[in-house]
Amino acid sequence: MKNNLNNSTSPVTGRRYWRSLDELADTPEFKDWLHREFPVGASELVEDGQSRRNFLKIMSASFAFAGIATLGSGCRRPEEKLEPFGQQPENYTFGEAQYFATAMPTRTGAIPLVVKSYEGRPIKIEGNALFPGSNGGTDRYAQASILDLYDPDRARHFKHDGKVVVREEALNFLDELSKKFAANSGEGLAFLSESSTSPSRWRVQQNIASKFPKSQWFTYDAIDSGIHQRAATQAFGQPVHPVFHFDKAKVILSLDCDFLGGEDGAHEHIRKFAAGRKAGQGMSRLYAIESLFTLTGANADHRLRVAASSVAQIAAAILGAVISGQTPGVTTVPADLDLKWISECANDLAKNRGNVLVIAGQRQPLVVHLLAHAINTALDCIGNTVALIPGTDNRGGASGQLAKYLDGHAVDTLVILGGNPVQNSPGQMNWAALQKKAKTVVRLGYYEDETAELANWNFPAAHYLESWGDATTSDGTLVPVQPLIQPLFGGLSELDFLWRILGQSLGSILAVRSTHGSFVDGEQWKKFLFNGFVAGSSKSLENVKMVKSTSALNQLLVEAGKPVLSASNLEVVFFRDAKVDDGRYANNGWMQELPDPITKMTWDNAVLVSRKTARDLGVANGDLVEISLNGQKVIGPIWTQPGMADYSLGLALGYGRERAGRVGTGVGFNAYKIFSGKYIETGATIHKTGETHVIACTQDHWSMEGRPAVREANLAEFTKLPNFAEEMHGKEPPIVKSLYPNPFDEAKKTALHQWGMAIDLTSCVGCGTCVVACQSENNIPIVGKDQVKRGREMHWMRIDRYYTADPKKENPADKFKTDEDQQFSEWIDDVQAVNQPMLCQHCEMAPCESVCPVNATVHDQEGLNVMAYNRCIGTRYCSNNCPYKVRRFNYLDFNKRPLSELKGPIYSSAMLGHKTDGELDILRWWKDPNSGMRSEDEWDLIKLSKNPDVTVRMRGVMEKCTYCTQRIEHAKIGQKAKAGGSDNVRLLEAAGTIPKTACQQACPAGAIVFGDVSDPESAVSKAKAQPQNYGVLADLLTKPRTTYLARVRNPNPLMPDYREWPHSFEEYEQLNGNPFDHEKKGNG
Amino acid sequence: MIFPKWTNSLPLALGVIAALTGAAVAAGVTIYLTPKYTRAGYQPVQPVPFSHKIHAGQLGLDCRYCHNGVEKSWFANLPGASTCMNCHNQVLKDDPRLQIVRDSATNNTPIPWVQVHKVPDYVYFNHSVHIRRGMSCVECHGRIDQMEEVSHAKSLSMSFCLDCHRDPAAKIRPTDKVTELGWQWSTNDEEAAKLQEVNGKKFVHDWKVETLQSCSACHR
Amino acid sequence: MSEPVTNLKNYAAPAELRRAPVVECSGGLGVLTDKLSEFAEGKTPMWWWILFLPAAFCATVVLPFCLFYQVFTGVGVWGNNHPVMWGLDIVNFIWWVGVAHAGTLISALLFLTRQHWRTTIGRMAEAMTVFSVMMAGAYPAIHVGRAWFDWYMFPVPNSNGLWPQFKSPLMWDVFAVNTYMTVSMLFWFMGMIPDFAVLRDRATTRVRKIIFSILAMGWTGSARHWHNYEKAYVVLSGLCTLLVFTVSSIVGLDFCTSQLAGWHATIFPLYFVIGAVFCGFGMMLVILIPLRKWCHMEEVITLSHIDKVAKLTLVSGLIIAYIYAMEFFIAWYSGDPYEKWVFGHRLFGHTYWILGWMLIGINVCVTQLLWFKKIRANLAVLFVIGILINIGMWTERFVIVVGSLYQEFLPANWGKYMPTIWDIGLYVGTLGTFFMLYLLFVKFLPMIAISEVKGAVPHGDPHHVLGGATNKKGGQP
Amino acid sequence: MSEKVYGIIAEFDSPAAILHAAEKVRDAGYRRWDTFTPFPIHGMEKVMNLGNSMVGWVSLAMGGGAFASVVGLLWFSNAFDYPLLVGGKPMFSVPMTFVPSYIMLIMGGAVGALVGMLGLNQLPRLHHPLLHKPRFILASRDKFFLLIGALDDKFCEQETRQLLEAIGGKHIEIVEEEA
Repeated sequence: MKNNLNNSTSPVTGRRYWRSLDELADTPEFKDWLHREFPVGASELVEDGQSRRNFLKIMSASFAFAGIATLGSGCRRPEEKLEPFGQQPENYTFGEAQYFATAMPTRTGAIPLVVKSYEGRPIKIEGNALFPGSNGGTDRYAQASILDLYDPDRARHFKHDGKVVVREEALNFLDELSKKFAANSGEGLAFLSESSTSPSRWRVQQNIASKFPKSQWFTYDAIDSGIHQRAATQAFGQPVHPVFHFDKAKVILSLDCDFLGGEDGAHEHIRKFAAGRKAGQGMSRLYAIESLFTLTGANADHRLRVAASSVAQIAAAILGAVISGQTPGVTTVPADLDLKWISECANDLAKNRGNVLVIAGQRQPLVVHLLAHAINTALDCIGNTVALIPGTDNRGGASGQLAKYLDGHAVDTLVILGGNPVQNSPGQMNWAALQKKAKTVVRLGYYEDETAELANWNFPAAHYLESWGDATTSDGTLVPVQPLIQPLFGGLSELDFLWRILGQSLGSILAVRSTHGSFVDGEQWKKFLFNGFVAGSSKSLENVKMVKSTSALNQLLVEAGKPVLSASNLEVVFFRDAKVDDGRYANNGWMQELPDPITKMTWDNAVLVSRKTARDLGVANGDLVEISLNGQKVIGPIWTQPGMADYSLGLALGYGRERAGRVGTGVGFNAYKIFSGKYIETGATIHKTGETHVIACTQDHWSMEGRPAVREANLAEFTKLPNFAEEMHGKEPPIVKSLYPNPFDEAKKTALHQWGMAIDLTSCVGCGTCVVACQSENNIPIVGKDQVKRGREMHWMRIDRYYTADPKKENPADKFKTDEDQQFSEWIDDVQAVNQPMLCQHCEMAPCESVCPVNATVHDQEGLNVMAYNRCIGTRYCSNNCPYKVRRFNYLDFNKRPLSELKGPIYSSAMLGHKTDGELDILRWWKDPNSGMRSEDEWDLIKLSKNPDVTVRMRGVMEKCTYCTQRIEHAKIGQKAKAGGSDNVRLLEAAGTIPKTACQQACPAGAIVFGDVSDPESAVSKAKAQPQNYGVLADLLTKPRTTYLARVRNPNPLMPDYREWPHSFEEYEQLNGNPFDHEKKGNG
Repeated sequence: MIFPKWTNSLPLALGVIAALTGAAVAAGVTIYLTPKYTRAGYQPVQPVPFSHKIHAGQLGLDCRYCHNGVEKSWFANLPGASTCMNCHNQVLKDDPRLQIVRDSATNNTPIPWVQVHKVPDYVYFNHSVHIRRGMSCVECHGRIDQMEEVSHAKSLSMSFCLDCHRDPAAKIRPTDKVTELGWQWSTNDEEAAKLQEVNGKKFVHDWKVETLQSCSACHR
Repeated sequence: MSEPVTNLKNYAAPAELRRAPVVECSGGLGVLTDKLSEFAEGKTPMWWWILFLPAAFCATVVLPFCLFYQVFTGVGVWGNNHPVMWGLDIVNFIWWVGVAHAGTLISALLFLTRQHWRTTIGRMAEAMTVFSVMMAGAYPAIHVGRAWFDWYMFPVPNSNGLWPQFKSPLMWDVFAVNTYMTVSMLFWFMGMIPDFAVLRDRATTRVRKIIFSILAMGWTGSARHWHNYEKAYVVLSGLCTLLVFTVSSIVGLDFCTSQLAGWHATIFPLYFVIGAVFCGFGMMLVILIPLRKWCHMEEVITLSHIDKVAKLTLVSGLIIAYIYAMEFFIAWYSGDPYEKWVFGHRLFGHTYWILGWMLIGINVCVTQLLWFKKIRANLAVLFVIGILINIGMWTERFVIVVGSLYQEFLPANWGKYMPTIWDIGLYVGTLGTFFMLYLLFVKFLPMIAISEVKGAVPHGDPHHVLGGATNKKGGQP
Repeated sequence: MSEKVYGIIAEFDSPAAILHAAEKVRDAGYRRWDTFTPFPIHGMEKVMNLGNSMVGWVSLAMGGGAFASVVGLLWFSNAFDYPLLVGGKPMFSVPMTFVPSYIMLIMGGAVGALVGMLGLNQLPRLHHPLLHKPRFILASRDKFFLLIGALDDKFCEQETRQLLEAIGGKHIEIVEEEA
């Protein structure tokens, strides 16, 4: 039977965002992936035409489809159009991913990237593995930044005084601006930009300076990472930028420096740190002195928790000890401090002369940095562990000066490039008021945010994946920024914008090329874009000497002072949030939902305090308190953080946005209100408001309860008992001979590969990049705060963080208290933290499989525990029976919930009266069971962000880590297609054909190794062959394919806080007895 | 006398009727609600009366001339109008039936072909690997080269896929014969069958062809 | 009939040896028949309406609404979470299955053991079984994420070439629950056939006549029919008795075949069977005591019946107590740290510790009251105990399901579970449906096995004087 | 509509009475006769020497059949037609097979018992000559009836009637049925 309906009318193309790809937008391929976005399969019966039609209706949200099945075609599929190119483009194959090298600019550098794109649609961000020294690792922000590209709330329009204007009109305004100020040589023209490492922008800046001599240029960063360079420049008397080589250092001392977490370029630090810290002899040792409990502290061998404001004194004491070997006097350091700790630490540094790296945190004042350089110099590490490269020139004044300037001068036009000063400039500055002083404010911004609200002209900015540009990485290498897609909303890149103001019409690509015209000719240019960097463009300076005198240091030291903290004189530490950065990712759902690496908090920031502080102030978790600091006030919830320094408050910046968007608005509290520009301040006071706030935390229980999930040893014991991990069972595994042979053993013989994974807990620092990478690769939905609170987060991969402590300090009664009571137990004062990435273990004897009634989860012959979403009916039995609880259940249609309602409880929105796009949900559902509660403008963009290789799951379906089966299949299919009529079908590590999982690829530490365990030469086989290899809960005889390399710590026996075994082992021993004398141990 | 005598035969009758209806329903479902019926035979009217019979059959164009992406991608792409014009700028250059094609080529406006073959969206079928490993187009699409207008020949249901995945030897053929839809080992069917069996086994063994039946083969 | 009665005096056995008669039947079989079918024919009393209307409301409004909303929105409307993937849905499932059990036990097992006293309460027990299995059966069907795909769990040939996975205990459940529902219905229905005939013959209106004629299927009481009938009844009782022990065992297997500490125990099948029976007897008390009063069945359902039910409750309660002790002992004795943790926290842990004590307090301690004859004779107290036992057993199921899930192997996963209004709404809905159906049964169907009772009284015994026997041996066999 | 004699029916007052009556009728050598009682009378089956009921066998047959077919189904679906690797467990084994097949054995047996009973009793049969006898409604109450069928070789209206009277039957009537 035929359907003769409207089969020749060519379809109307709906709202199009694919400017560059108009024709592509009509290709069958394009539509095909549109359909593939939300596969009907997971939602409806396979052959049921009815549901397919409904499904297609959704998919055609942005494309009016010509054919809709009618009664005529009964239970058939509806008519779908395949619309090929008019003119077939050259060397373009639909369906094959394309990869482009680009880079993500950061404050003091850039992250070289390779971006995967389907049909002109960027899908996944990877690190550029070709980049010198890189392992292809990235950081959280880079992984999540792709979601911003498809953020429905990004600025879509050019606006003048709040009214939308057409693009041309806006651009004309820029031309007039240009003419006007060319006339008066820039009188009253001021620019405010964020710092950048782009040579092209620097060139434009200079051009502007020459074209508008009287114009002013100011730079500011809410989070100031420039201090490393400024300090080095002062210390060494010339503009230099320090590059820290943690891999070369034997002993590392962090002076309140969270180089693994909050510092710029953390992913590089992690890479190098991990490289220098492979379990075994010669692994480096890390001392951390800090007030907050940071990732760095969590990975330290020795951690000293002190107020951030007293770090300067301690640094000085250590410097003294290192130079003259004198033990520091009581006078110089805070009273309650263990002097032995300092002196022994200093000795250790001195012993390792030349291989030492002392680094000061960016939140610490200049003096600490200078002291750090002094110690490095004293132990002649400059040029070895600390390389110095030419610093970028001083690029414009700071925003503080702009404030003065705005006061003093008549600023006619203020051009704000990016940033968001209204939100994130110091509260005392009251920028909102200052900004009004300028007659006209022109803003180039990615969002219509707080600043945009107060600007006269708003220009939508282009995402870095939409723009041409360049940047220099922190080690000085030149990298290109090339677009993968035309700006979805016609936004302008910073360069476009500035060139326009310069009155030049040439596009930013030419702008970039002309910058490097000197050395980048046609071929080089191609190579430049292909590789994504210019090899050898980083050069470090030789024999630079410290010029700052010790007397000068002492002077500064005195200025720093020695504050004495108490409940009435608290210290506030402002830090860069691990998720929203300075607030720029506040509207990024992945980031909001990513558990904080340490607190495991989502969708919130809090006032971090130590147990003692909380007790003295009489506050508990969730209590809303008002913090007063030099006249400013802010209200936030308390969170007791184990291992915090007493009388020190940790405040994450970047939350409490008022105009962030559907996701970010109103999440957390805005710490900028009491921020004055100094990241460490004393003199704060707190009082309870009496109200409380609910905090959604993904891991409520802190202690490991002596269970051997994470197994640790110190280097000494590890060398004595290399296979200690194997001995540490939860219980003696029963010695049983199976009644029946395992059919999988038969299947193994014929299978081409056997997939497995090994995770090195010594390397893993717990940064959480893998979690975001996994979310991005596997279309994992965002569930929202309320759902996280209910324990329904969907992350296939999570990072378990346990606090361990001296069992003697632990009160057995605490074990029976609620998780809420943990904050009051004393053992949390001094804790060690351990991290464990937890994902599907792909057990060979998977408990989940045998209980599934419908064969929805079974094993494939290559050892994958596969999950067929479209077969799953959602009994949830598999998850109950999974000892690792790594299976995630779609309790609701998370893919169809509107972003704006993620924060609130579902019941408000899902109630039957709820409307979407002015229509009752229940009606929408009746017409189309696949309709969600998402408005079209959300659909249009969110569809684009999905990875076409992975089915999007509907409500009522179980899902879990698949070892990125789509990548495995892609590799296998590629190899087989290549093999054709031959038997060369096996993927080999030697041939480099083994696929990488998303988490493995993203991990900056290279802690995750994935591959073919049936190939003895593969890295994963070698890793699993190491003595410290163990399987979590292997005593349940699940035969996990994912195993862990036990963590090895390297403490210094001379230190006062030295213990023979890590706390986790002590806790284990207390519960299960010493694993190494088998007589005593019960045989369960 | 509420119940006359005939009512005694009522239960039996009802039982029989129930049984028959049940059987009928079962049969109806299997016949009319399974892909065998809902998919196979689907033949929409195309905007351009393109005849595979003429092009692939009589003229003997290779499938890959138009569907040139099929060996590289999971998707067997449709040719752009420009591809058609390669010949049709000489052949039938003024034929009114080709107006749409000419317009498409000149104005670069797409031709709205109606899609015939489509597996559900959570099924990740890959053309390239099947084609390049000796699985002929004909196995799933039927004798396209004999169709005036393309129609859906096979059911393309999961069990349809499984048949082949369980026993590839029955279908596999030399890689250079993949696009010769009519090809078989011998003109004599009987002999062809025998040869297929022998060589099929041989290929499966020599090329290490896997019989993938677990979810991961098709579902991601 | 007065004559034989006087005879009885002469031939009566001494009082201490005399068995309490199954029912008080002074008026002869006819009167007995009148009494037994009185309620089903008489006019509907007020109390019936007072109970029926709210029940009907729950069944027809609350239940459908909760169901619709859950299917429309997703399982997320319930409190279930990660790690507690099963919550009230499964708790109630087990609870309902449990309630079902006493019915079959009384009607089948006691029949086989020739306990004549069962005849009067057997029918009510069976009805209880049938309706509660319906409720139980509903839960597994709707607790899944995609209820419209439940058919995947049945071996239906399909174009995907896929089959259910029969290694899963859930599949066994599907079989078990469906079988239980079907068989107990058959049993119930077959038992009613002769009584339908009674109602048919007594029917005054044409409509009743027609309805009951159809239900009775032309039953005449022919000896040949009785012959086959009795045989069939024995067979069915035998099979039902097997079911009593099978179904709950299988529900127990759902848990003990899994890895989880607190579930992974070989005692579970027995545990669940006894628990079920115990809970069922509790429900029996709750239903019998008021009904016998309101339906004026004091002579039919005598105190001795109640007393016997109470005794059985006590016995099963004692076994439960033993199993509790055993669970804790094994947890300690196994030395398995996870087991130790779970059971330690059953009583001393956070959030749910109160439930742990509740089930010991009720299921173990309160049950001991039944040792005392005074208590067993005090209907009010028994009624309360019955209700308590149901609460206690519900608590037990909660502790088993949630108490084992919320703190399992990796502390990082630990969480809490709190039911939402939708969980509770569904439970209330099923309760309402159960009672609605039960009240309808009581009102319109023979709630007491009329012919069985008649066969069990002396008047029905051909070898008994009251049965018209003229031989002077007389007395009971 | 023509009517023909179906048999003669007599009424008795007690179980004992009907039992004796039955013995007498048997001794008189009648074959096609039956008793109708509100409840099964102990010893009646001996008197009428009905032997063992077939219901048990029907039940057993259906139960066994169900058991076997479920075992077959499990083997076919999980081990033969589409064997999948599940938790390292064998495709087909006793533990996985026993429970479902055992349960279905019960199901089959139960259905068998009911079907067998109905079948052997030729129920449902809504129309029965006796059911139209006004007094017969007492058969489900407290009266006991004995019917001697007209098809019996020894059947002879007078003699039979006398016999019934002799053994104490009351309200002796002829039962007709539609031809």
